[in-house]
Amino acid sequence: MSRIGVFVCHCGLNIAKTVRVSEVVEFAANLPEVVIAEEYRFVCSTPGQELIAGDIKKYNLDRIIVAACSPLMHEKTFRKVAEAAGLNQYLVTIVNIREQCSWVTEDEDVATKKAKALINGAVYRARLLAPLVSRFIDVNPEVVVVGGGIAGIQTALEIAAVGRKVYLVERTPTIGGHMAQFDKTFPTLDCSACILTPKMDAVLQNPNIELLTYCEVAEVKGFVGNFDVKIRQKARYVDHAKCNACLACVEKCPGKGESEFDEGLAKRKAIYIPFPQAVPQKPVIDRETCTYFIKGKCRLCEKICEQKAIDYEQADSYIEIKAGAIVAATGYDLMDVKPLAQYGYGRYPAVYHALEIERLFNSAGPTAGKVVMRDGREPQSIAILHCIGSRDKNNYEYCSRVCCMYSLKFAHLLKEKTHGDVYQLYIDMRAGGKGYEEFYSRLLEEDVKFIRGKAATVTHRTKNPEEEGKLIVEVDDTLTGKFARIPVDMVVLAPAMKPRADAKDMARMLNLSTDKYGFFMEKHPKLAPLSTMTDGVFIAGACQSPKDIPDTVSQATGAAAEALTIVSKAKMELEAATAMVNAAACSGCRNCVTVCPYSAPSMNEEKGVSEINEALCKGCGLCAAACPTSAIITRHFTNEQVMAEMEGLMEF
Amino acid sequence: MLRKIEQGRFGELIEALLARGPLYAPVRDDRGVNFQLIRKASEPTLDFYNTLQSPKLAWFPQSEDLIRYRLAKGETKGEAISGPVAPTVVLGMRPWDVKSLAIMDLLFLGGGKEDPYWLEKRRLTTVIGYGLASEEEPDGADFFRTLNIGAADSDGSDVFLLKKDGDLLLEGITERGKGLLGELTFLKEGTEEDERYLVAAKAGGKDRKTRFFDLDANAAADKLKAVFADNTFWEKEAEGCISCGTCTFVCPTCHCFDIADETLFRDGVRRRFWDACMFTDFTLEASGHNPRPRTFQRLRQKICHKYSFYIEKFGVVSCVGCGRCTRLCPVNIDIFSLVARAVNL
Amino acid sequence: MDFEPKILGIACNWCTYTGADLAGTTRLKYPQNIRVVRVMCSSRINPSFIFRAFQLGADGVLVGGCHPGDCHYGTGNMYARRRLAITKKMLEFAGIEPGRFRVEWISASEGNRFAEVVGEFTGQVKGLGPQTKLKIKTD
Amino acid sequence: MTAFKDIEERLKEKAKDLLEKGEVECVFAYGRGYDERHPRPYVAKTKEDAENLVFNEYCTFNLARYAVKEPRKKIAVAAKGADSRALVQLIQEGKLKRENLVILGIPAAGMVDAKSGLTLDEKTTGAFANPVVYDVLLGDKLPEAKNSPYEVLGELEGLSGDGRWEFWRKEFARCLRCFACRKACPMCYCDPCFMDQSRPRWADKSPTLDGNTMYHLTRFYHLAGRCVDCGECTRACPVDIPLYLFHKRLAKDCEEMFNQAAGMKLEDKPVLVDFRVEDGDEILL
Repeated sequence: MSRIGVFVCHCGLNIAKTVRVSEVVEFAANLPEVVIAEEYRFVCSTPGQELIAGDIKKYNLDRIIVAACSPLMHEKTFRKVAEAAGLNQYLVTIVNIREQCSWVTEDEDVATKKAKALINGAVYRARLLAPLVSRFIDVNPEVVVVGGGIAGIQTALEIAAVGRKVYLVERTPTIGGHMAQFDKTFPTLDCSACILTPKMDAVLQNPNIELLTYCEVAEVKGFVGNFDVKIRQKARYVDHAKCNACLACVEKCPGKGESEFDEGLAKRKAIYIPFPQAVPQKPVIDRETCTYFIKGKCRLCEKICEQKAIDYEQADSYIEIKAGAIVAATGYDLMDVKPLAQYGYGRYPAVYHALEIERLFNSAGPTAGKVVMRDGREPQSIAILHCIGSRDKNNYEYCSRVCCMYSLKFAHLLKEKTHGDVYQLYIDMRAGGKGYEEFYSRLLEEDVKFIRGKAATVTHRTKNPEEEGKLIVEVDDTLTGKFARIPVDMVVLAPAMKPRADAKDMARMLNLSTDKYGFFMEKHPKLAPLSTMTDGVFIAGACQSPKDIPDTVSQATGAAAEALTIVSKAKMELEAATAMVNAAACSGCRNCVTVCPYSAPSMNEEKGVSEINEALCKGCGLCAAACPTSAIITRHFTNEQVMAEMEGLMEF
Repeated sequence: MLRKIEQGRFGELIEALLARGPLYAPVRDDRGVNFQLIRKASEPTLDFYNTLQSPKLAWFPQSEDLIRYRLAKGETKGEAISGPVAPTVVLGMRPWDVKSLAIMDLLFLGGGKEDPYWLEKRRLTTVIGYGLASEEEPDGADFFRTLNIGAADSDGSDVFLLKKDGDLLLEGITERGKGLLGELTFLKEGTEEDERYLVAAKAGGKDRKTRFFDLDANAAADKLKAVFADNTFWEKEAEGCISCGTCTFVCPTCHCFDIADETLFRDGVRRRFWDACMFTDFTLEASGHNPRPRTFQRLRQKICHKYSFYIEKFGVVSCVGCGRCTRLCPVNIDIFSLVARAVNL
Repeated sequence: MDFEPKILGIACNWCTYTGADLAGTTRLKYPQNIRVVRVMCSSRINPSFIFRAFQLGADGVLVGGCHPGDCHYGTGNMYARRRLAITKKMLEFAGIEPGRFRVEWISASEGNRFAEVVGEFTGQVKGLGPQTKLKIKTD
Repeated sequence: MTAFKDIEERLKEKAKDLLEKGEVECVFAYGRGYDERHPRPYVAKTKEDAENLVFNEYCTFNLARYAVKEPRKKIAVAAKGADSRALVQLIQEGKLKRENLVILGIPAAGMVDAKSGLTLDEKTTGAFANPVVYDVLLGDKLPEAKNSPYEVLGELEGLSGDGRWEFWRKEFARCLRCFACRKACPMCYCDPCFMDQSRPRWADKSPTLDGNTMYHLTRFYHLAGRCVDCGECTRACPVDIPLYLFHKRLAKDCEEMFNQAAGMKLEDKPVLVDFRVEDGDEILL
């Protein structure tokens, strides 16, 4: 038998005007297990709170019911009162007789009757409530940042700046990401390397950042505050602890591979650093192109290395990291444009994609900054084709957001470097951003030919002598309404930014949801754009959706702040009203495991029952309703409690 | 005392019985024949081999209210439900079903404690047994002859009913039965020829063929105890068993029940209702421990209870060979061949 | 006297319950036949709750959750939608008037929508009369 | 159509072969009961056991119900159309592993419910003639039934709501609570069942109409999108409640709303633990 106290609030006249409070109190007092029922003008006031606290002691109450305003208003207040009086806060029930009773009718009889029914429901339920205790867990103070592009670099630097340890995990041999490949940045045209390399260097120098290049995340376990991240260090065949970055090995290496950094437009050695400003400056050996690995002979690098840093026997190794938070900044891939055969990429050597052009502009690039084509000619006419794969229902319906601006940048640079004719073939010019519209205006003055229309095809089939030796871009000019054929020497495609090829795997590892394209889903598009459905995992940059550098850097800074809010505390309070599994009743159907958005339940295969990690549980109850045997108990909203409340509500 | 009535006037007989009080009799619906509390004289039928379910429900209903209570403030008030039971007639029970009453009496009345609910109904109920006519073939699942029950035995009945050509013969067996027949003045006297017919039919009932093996109850009891620990045997026998309660619910001698309080809006009844030893949670203890967690253990329990433990305790087999469990088993488990295999192991 | 139906509401904490509060805050008036049970998410609702509500004598049951896509827990109401759709079909096939059961997505800002829906639904259930089929008979 | 006798021979042979080679620990199939019309589920564990296997038109049992109790063993299962769907559904639910199963597919038409004497066809249950997934096929493939398995619902669907309630009320009132339906069902693998729970008590423990109604409605719901229409519940019922009608109706609803039938594809997810963003609100109307 419980000892229930019921406190009915007048809320001045807010409640008392329509609900006959005394009648309700008398009704409550006569209910079984109700020891005392009282009324007060403002129960939330200090004397009201004292009344409750006093009664808890005086009548030895083990449950209290406060019939007043909405629980969303004062539940916390009354929970505190109970705790202070020695009663567990979860033994408090709030009955909403204001917002959902006295304020929504003028009929006294109706309001009084409803107030009684609501209190009756609360009495039925209160008997079955159980005390719950919030649990605190230790928080690991370190953060893992996945991805060493500008987003990851920025996040790592921000977190390190407050003295927290960061592990920056990068898959390639260097950090820098796509931004390192760019020559200039829009709209200011400042040199990408000039603004990026100091940051890369800062990462290297920062004692709080542990840089893990040529590494991949292999496994993520645990939960917010306590992640266990397993990192695979891919074999470099060079002992970076010994290497002094003299790069003599690179010079002597006879192996030849295509430079990934230069988008295959230049060669690199088998032992290499991706580009001169790479961080770290220490090389790795590419097995696929290394003469020794291919033919079993060579070992030139080993001979030349004074540090004895070359180690052909090196194997992949694993690093286990504990972290309190994780930031995913894994970036994007450029869409492969080959399948879009109408644009001739891969078929016509004079068709380039955006990143290739970036490398052509760059003074450290394959052409030392000269715009010359694969055949060595300098193009005299160039068409830049927007929206290749973007805004395209057959490929990616979204706008890739950056292409208009970098296409303008290309136009400017091409004009500057070749003085040729430059055409922009666009659907709409999207220039929303600080200084973007101005940049567009500037380009309009620069003798660039803007044609409003999406390029239909690129072909070498000529129709007149003027077109001879050129590529013809066919387009419906939507401004003139005419079909145009534009003969050019060079075609530049602006392909869609798409999720990384392995984004789904990464999402699975981090337990993130992805949108229909594969970009990571934020928790809320407006109010929690950097959080995810997995607590403690945040996202920044183009892994969430296409975005430019300023947006990426802003997000990265924000994600750092989000991660810090978690790791800056030593302990974390867990939701107390979580779900649990009554193992004896679990039939092992896995429904809970399948439906939980937080991956809180998991299958204990040995026992054949599911278990809930309460640190991950948010208490929504989705699993409990999916559980056919009612083995899952959603604390504070158990099947019994909900059905008891229903019974009480329906009695009168 | 022998009376008779034309079969065509069966309705009149029912009418007269209905006038005296509650009557259970076989009624046919679209799914077969079962005992029901009769509302109209036209409902009962005598054209059936046997009912799908056993007639035990007249004495041991599937669900029976014991106490009514109200959870009130301060104290909970309860009152026993012991409404007066009216003298009742159960008409049309086959001899082997009638036999089950004596077997159930041993438990409900002879186990050292009398069950008042059973006793009250037994005291006030008149049983009209119904012999199997000579032209009717016993069902292939039946084996009452193995239990030494004749197809036209009248033991245990108050009145014994038998079809003869166009007539129904009614023999008063007990004083109560004779008293009842005496009240039914519209019945005709049976003739000497009827008398002879009846005697011959009862004797002939012993010669009727059902599935048979020579069952020595005490030897079977011992043998089953010896086989009890042979898990391989029981596991093999139980491999098809789905552990449902069909066999026990249709059995005329299964008597296990559960008791629960059913409360709604603070009003409740304490009720007893059939339970089945084949259910997983039948032996589930409050601690969570279950001494019979496996299907074979439960099937073994049921067989051994009927063919060993009951004999040990009361001296008789707790089975009448009615074949219902076999006929209705969803997976065709057959108690007759199972026991035969165990005994001959 | 007019038939006054009993209506059980089950509302999610984040959207519909808050929306119902907003209806109160803005002093909208609607029929008081509804009594609301608060759960954290519409996905907490076991279809057996609905059957049970009718057994307890509810003449109508109204479930409220966040709009699909806006679930506080991400995907809860997407599952709830499927479950409750089946529940509705079940009631109909069992012969219970489908008009006695309704699911509505009402956000925290839609106080007026809450009042509107409750008004409309109450009228509809009134029209259907007392629910006697599933209701447990009490003496 | 391959004769049942030939299927029986092939079943014996294949079972013998599998057991002899040690490829499976046991074979779930059918054995002799107390007469021809009443075969029993049978588990062959040795090649000698395999000699005892039978197959005839009365072998209606869905052996997936037994297979699900052996999630870790390598087993072979004789599976007719609906039985194979049950296996597929159980694999979807992680209760069985495809690699642990050797499915002995049996194309079968004209199966007979021994109790009622009815032939199983699309008007009743288990009309799926061919197994959907199998490792070996023990007979020639058969043409599938021409009529929709849902046509039989027409009569009930044609009734008014009151008429349907009257129908179901009568049926639920007959229920004995013997639980043969849930125990015969290959999908009802829960132990304990929600009905065995005491906290909460979803329905009266005693067999009241209200409790029976709650039991059946909830069980129907638990099987929505999972029922493979094998008909075992209905055949098992000692009082012949036509449970299959409700199950069929929900299967039809699931197909219409979610475009998915139970146990057809290994890679499907059960519809009620799945959703699509495109699910519209019209399904709630």
